[in-house]
Amino acid sequence: MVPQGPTETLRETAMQADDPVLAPGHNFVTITEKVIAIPLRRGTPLWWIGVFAIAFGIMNVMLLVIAYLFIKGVGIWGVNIPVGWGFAIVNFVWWIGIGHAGTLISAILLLLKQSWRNSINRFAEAMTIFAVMCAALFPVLHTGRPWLAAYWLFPIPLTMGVWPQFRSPLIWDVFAISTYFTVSVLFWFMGLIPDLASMRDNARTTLVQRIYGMLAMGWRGSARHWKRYETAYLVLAGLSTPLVLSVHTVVSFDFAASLLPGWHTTIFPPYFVAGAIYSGFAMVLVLAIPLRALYGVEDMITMRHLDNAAKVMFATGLIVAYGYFMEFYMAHYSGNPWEIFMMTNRSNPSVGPYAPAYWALIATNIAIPQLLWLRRVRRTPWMLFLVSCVILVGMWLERFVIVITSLHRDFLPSSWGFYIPTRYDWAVFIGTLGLFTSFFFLFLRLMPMIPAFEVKTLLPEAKVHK
Amino acid sequence: MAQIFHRSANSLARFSILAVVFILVAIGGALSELQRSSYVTRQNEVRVQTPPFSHQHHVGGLGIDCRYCHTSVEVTNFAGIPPTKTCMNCHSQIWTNAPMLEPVRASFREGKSLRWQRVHDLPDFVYFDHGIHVAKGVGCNSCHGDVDNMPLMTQSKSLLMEWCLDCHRAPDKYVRPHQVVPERSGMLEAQKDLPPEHRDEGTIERQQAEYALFNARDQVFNVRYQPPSAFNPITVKFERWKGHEGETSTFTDQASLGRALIHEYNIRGPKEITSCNTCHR
Amino acid sequence: MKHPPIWGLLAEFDGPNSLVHASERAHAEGFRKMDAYSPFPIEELSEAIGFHRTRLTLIILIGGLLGLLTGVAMQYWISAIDYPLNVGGRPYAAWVAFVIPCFELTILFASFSAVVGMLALNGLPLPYHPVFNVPEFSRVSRDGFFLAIEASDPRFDTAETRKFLQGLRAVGVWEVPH
Amino acid sequence: MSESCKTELRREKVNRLVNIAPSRLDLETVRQKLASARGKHYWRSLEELAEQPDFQELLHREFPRQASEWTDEVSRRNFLKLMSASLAFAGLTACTRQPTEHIVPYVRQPEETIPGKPLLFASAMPFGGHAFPVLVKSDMGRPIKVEGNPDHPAGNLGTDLFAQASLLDMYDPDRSQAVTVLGDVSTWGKFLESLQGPLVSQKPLKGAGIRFLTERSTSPTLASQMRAVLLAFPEAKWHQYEPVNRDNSRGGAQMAFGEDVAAQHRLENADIIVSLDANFLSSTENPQFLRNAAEFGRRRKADLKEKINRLYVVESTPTITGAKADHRLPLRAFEIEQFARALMAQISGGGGDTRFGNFLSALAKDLTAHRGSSVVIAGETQPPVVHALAHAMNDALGNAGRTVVYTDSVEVSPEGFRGCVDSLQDLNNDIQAGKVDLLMILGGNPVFDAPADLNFNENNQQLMKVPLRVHVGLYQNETSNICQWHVNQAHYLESWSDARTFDGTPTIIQPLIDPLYSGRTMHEVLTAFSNQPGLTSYDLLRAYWQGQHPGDFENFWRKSLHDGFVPGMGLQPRQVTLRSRDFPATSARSAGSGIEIVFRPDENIYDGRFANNGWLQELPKPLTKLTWDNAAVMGLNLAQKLDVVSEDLVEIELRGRKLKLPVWIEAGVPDQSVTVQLGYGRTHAGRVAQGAGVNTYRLRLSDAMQFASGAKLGKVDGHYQLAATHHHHNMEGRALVRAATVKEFEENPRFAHQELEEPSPGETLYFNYDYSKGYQWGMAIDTGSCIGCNTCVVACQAENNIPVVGKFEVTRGREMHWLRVDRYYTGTYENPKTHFQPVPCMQCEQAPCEVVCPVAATVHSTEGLNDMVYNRCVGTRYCSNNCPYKVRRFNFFLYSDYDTPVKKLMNNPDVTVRSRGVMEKCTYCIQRITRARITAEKEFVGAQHAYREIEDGEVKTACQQSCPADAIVFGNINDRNSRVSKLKAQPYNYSLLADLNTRPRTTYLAEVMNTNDELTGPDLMKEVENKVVTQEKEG
Repeated sequence: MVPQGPTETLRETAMQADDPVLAPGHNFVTITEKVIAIPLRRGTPLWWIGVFAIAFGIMNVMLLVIAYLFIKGVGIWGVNIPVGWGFAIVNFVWWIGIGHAGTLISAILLLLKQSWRNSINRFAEAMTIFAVMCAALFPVLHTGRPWLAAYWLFPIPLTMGVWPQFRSPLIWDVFAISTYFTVSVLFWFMGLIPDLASMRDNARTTLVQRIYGMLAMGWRGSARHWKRYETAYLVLAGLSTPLVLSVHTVVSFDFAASLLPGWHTTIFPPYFVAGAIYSGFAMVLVLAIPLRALYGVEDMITMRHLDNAAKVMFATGLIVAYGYFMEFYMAHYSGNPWEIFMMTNRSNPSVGPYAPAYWALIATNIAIPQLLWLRRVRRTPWMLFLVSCVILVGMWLERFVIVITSLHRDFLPSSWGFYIPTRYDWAVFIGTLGLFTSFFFLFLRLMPMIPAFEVKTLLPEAKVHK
Repeated sequence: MAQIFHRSANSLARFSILAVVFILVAIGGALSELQRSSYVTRQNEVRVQTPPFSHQHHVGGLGIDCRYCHTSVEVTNFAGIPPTKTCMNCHSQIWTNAPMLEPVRASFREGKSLRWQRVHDLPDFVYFDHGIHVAKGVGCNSCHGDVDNMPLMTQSKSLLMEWCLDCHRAPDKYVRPHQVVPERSGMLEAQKDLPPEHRDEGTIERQQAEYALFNARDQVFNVRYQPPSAFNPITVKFERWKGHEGETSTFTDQASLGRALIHEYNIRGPKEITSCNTCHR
Repeated sequence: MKHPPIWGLLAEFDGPNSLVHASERAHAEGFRKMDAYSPFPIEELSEAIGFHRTRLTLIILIGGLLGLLTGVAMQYWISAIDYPLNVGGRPYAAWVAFVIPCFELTILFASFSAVVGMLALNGLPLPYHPVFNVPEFSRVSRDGFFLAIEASDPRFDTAETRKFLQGLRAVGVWEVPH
Repeated sequence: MSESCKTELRREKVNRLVNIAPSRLDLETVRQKLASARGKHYWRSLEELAEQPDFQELLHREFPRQASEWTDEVSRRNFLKLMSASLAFAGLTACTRQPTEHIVPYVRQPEETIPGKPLLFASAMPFGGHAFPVLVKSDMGRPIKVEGNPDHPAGNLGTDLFAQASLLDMYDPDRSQAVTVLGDVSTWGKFLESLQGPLVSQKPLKGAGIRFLTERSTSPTLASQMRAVLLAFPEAKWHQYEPVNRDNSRGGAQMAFGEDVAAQHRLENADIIVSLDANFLSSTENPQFLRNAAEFGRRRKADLKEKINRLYVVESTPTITGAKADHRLPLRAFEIEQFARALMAQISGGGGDTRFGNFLSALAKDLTAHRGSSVVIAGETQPPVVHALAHAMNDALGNAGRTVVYTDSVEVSPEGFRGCVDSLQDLNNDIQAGKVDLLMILGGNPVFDAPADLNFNENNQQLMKVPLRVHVGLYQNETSNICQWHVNQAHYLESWSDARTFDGTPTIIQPLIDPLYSGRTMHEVLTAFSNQPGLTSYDLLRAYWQGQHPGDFENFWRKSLHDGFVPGMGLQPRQVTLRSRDFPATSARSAGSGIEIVFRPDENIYDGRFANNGWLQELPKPLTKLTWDNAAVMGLNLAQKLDVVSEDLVEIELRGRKLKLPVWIEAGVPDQSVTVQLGYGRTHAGRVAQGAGVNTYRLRLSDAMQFASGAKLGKVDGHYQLAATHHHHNMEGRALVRAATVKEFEENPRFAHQELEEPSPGETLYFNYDYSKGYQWGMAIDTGSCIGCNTCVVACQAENNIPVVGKFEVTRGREMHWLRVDRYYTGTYENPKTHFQPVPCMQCEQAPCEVVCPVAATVHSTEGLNDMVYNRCVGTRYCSNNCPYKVRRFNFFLYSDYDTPVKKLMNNPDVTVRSRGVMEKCTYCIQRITRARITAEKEFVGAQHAYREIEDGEVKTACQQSCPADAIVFGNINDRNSRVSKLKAQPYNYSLLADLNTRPRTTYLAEVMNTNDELTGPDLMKEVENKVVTQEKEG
């Protein structure tokens, strides 16, 4: 998987872009030292403790709310008839979307031999795993009785002799999400093994050595091992590429497979996937930009990375914009009264109470990101950071608009209603942000966040001359 | 730094992996067993009853018909638990001062109901109707077991949904005729073949009398009913099977008898009676 | 056969080039029970020590097919054979719907067999390995490039082989105890 | 887990029902034991009593825990939930382990009771004095459902919503449960003693100091008892007061014929029906409601077997009668008298009156063209003169004897006829004069609902000076609050009594259960005055009727009980002669000036007597769709003038009396007029009634009981949230309800099918299931006959154990009704045509809900039913999202009441009580279908014992059985001859949202109206624009 002639690619890239993917002046030693220094050598920085404390606190508030939810039932949320799905599903889709970047970066960019992936894939994958964990929380919570949903959704031979109903998109979800989570974890852990070995070899105390030693499983960099390792890694990438595309496709089926105007839409699968990558890259940037500064790894996560990530993000953003346009266009082109009303109700403030949300979505997801045309925005970290944050908000709004506005006014005006989120809705949503941050920070503190061995392959001296 | 781990670590590592796999499988198996275990289903669990009423004595010993006490079993969903009056019908005459029966007499005196522990208790969201099962030829002991051998009543079947489905998917495996045409049994045949001097006419008469009595009963309530076999052929006269009204035929295996009775009793197909609303409302 | 006194010899080289070079030479010498170690994957290296192809891909293929089969069989049996239910007028065997779980199971099984297969073929986990006895070997995960020749190799002879390795401009050569 | 099993899903199973049976005996023993104790001791002795387990049950029933359905603090049962949750996490699988239950059989089983086999008893609900004949379903000695008695000569098909809901009243744990003196618990015995003193001292005075205040009554036995009492105490007086009464029609008859006669209308003979503010299709106004609904409904069916009648309604506030009108004219109440006079004039040859546009002339013309086949009905809201005019018109049109017949009045009057208000005024005068020593208030709640200017309440010094004040009633209420003694009355389902239907047929009221709270009947209370102590109402009743039927009494008695009426005693039509044709105008005070306030009994809680009934409180009112509150209902113009929108607060000032009310804007309300419902704002009532609505009696004056002019309205600060279940007025251009005029219908019988693209039958991507065999259930709902009276909704709630969720949950859109009646408007906002559409589960053959359920909790049965398996449901709510009809309901909290034992007795044992987190919906009353099938399969017919099929009409869904207008038909659509399949074959039968190809089993019959060509009827194609969107603004 080593990029064909890294030096060539480096030179090309040097021509097309002023920043290399790896700042000059590095050698095998410095790379390893720099990477392992973060968990092993340096102490725990104050800002780390501060952020973690806050995030952990928020997470615990959420746990309390969840306990209350299990005691009382989902009635504590704003959900009702007709709006049977509220924040729980909105957040679920949002998190799953974010969870797409990691695997995408490690898998697809790997297959496309994009050398710039090498230094960002590790924490992107970690982010994926934690995002999927947050996402997976919601389907469980949103029944209010997880002790049933926990096992009736899986094909287990229970005494009632009744099985899951495989025509339901929710069952597809169960399979897609659990598969995606498992594969992401495998992918992530496999990528870690060589670096865990170097953690083992460079740890100072026996205990730490032992811990990382166990995780490294006695990796010793044998040529035979590398060969098989590379094969497995490549195949895994090949497998997760269709997988990562399938996951959000399946999620979009939750809506597309229903008959609700605003849900029953053929464009959903591609445009959900695009949206997922959109928000995923936004999250990668939101994490990468402060981290590279705080940990001083600008030389490994360079402008090149930010620029490329921004470009990918922007491209997918344009696909999403196209998706919005098509929804609008098809509604009117089809002449279907349900569809037309749905779009009107979404977008016309004098008709639909949720129209502001729709226009906020257009602003945050389409208008503001247009700034990314400007090279200057793409290459000014704080600007890029802000735009990415805006996009994350926008993608959340998209899911809100899709779920709520389609549901609250469907076929019979007699049964129309409203959805007003309660404080418990918010608590759980914000709580997952806390959960995500806590887990991610633990990862930063304990694991090498940059794959040293892959970065090394970018060095000229890593190349064998015949 | 040299070695971190001792040689043994290698085998230890491998073993631990196997161990984890094994434990997971074991837990799975255990849970699967647990949900079907008699602890959960309360199968064969002896309930203490005051007074300790013995079906063995009343049904097995005295041969009292189920319907003497469970009066509404043919009429409604609930088989009916006899009022104290029913007990007193006999026990005002016999065992009139047996200490064991004091609770019954007390109940009758003071008009205070007896409190029985419920043995066969389906979940509250399951709607079972005794009447229709009896009408369709499901024998008492098909579900309640050999009550004539139960000093204290116990639940002899799991009563799990999968158990119900087993019959609802193939009722022909269990249904039995209400009335059988009295006939001489295989054993009597054997007697017939003996040379006259060895023949015991007394036995034959006695047995014939017994069988006549035995066969005259409604087989659904006959706790000693045996499914048909080569030694125990069963003859049935059909009344309601379209096109076979009035026919009589003899069966030597449950399969064919069951299939015939499905028509005789007009039992709906498996898809119909495994529809959810058959039991859940 | 008799148990050799040491496990083998470990030689360090100054970079990918020399390691690959040395490995090729050693292989040409006829050494077979040998292995090369590097901090990052080097394609040429496995070729150099004569390790060309792995059965891993086959294992993954089998795993994937197994997953697919599981998906098809499970869903068909459950929905069409064990408890066929009329769901919204859809067929019992609703293939269109079954595709997705089948796909997911294929991926899942394949990925598992990829990782597990890789570890198994590599004989991992193996926390204890003789080469770790050489203190310098700890650099293998940083910047160390090593070549090891095992004593169990028929052409192995402690003195000869050491000379041979030094002849390859090894930075250092160590005896590796068991 | 067993705990969770207990709470997860529970149904009152037969065995558990059985163990209630003996506790009746306990009640007796308790009564005896408690007879000695009083006051504080009462409680201690209770403690001492609580040893035997049955008594726990009893104790709860007597003093229920604070457990209203919507209490919001974490209660015991929720902790059980938590426990079960944690256990579940511990890895225990399905909760199959059953807790030990006990079976408590009878000691001596009553003859007729077979556990699990419900019995039907004929009885009647007394309401406003009149009897509403009912059949009551009793399971193991527990009344669990009220149905109509179709055999009754009064000619009704179903019931009304009050009869349906009366069941909940009987089980209401808030009912008064003991005789009390000054708030202390006392006993019946002590009460009788306390009466002795006064009676002895009154004897020589001939009872000059005794006053009885009762409600209107038609009970022959009570009448004879009163006669006896008044014989014993000639100077005693008997007053009657009901806030909502029939005085105006009786007064009208007096005015027209000079005698106290009652008019009975024969709508089946009427081609033209004119309503002068008469809401004759509602039991809140007309005791003939059930018969009217039946006959009206029959004449509105589009099969044209009978000519469709034409209904003109002139009304002062929108009613369901107005909703069914072919031509409707909104007028302010005081204008209707002028309209009546003008109409009278035109009929008798006059003319040229243009005040009411061509409506008047066209109507007059139509009437004169239908002499003898038309009828004019005046409403209770209108003064006697309007009724007199109506009689005069019917006389002029020769309708008398054809579409309207006259009989003696059914109501029992003390001396001649005296209006309620006058009667109460007389009483008040005597009180003021200090003439009253013993005031017996038998039923009713005058302190709450008497005219405000009478000041009949605690502020009334003289009233509070009356030495002995006694109140007898179902509840401790405002009135009992000002009386020393309160005697807890027995509910009609607990008592022996009798009453007469509007047509005079006497009906025996028999008890279904021993009084839960040892209540007493009026008959028993009166025994204290006629020296026949200790006589039970049963004895009294038999004694009276023995007097009537000296012959073969036992047979007569048994037959009357069994049939639910005394045959051949209906009142015979009699000749009456009109005294004059022009009547003095009523002096409508300051008529016209200012804004008019119209007082109407509430559609749900009537005059306030049902205020503690959760089913009725939560019922969406037919037109406003409001629940749990009353409001100042006004039209859009007035609202704009006042610059208010719905849910703003206005202050109404009427002759110096002020009242703050929330506004509700409604289509079709006459301009300059505000309607307020009575009965809300109870101060001394149960937990349900607390805080519901505003007491509008405070504006109601003795000289303006029905409407009052000259009110001033002003906006005041503040916002009051009202819980409406249906915010939208129009259909957003979607052909949901379909209507046409007779002409249009005859031109194009398939008019109901034009607007949309219907998929061809059997159109599908897959294959089609074979529904051609066996029973295939289906339903047809006739929107022409449906009068939107809501009875079906309550019936469904009673039949299917549907919980009440409370106002807050309703505002959040979480009401649980399985069946709702949608209401849409066409035409103009000022005077729209109203359409009703009952919407149960459509039982789609290609149900969208089923496909998306991940656990197969809702799947299709072989008989085409969309089964819902509660115990399988995990609660994803996906099915509801995907249901285009939004008929699924979700238990967002634990709505079902597991804590109040007495409520458990009421549950239908055939229907699972749903727990929290479970989706539920209409099942076509699967429990009834199953019962019918089992019965049929156990019976054989013919010589060869062929199997019996379920006959058409053998299974009736709860809504169908309760419908007074026969608008719902259910049956087997595979049976070509069943009513339902015949109806579905009609060209005007259409399915809702057919274009979605869900293939609903529930279909609708379009409404056909009989409009007058000379008048522009409502434009059925034009929709009103949606005006009131308050809640949507908040969205």
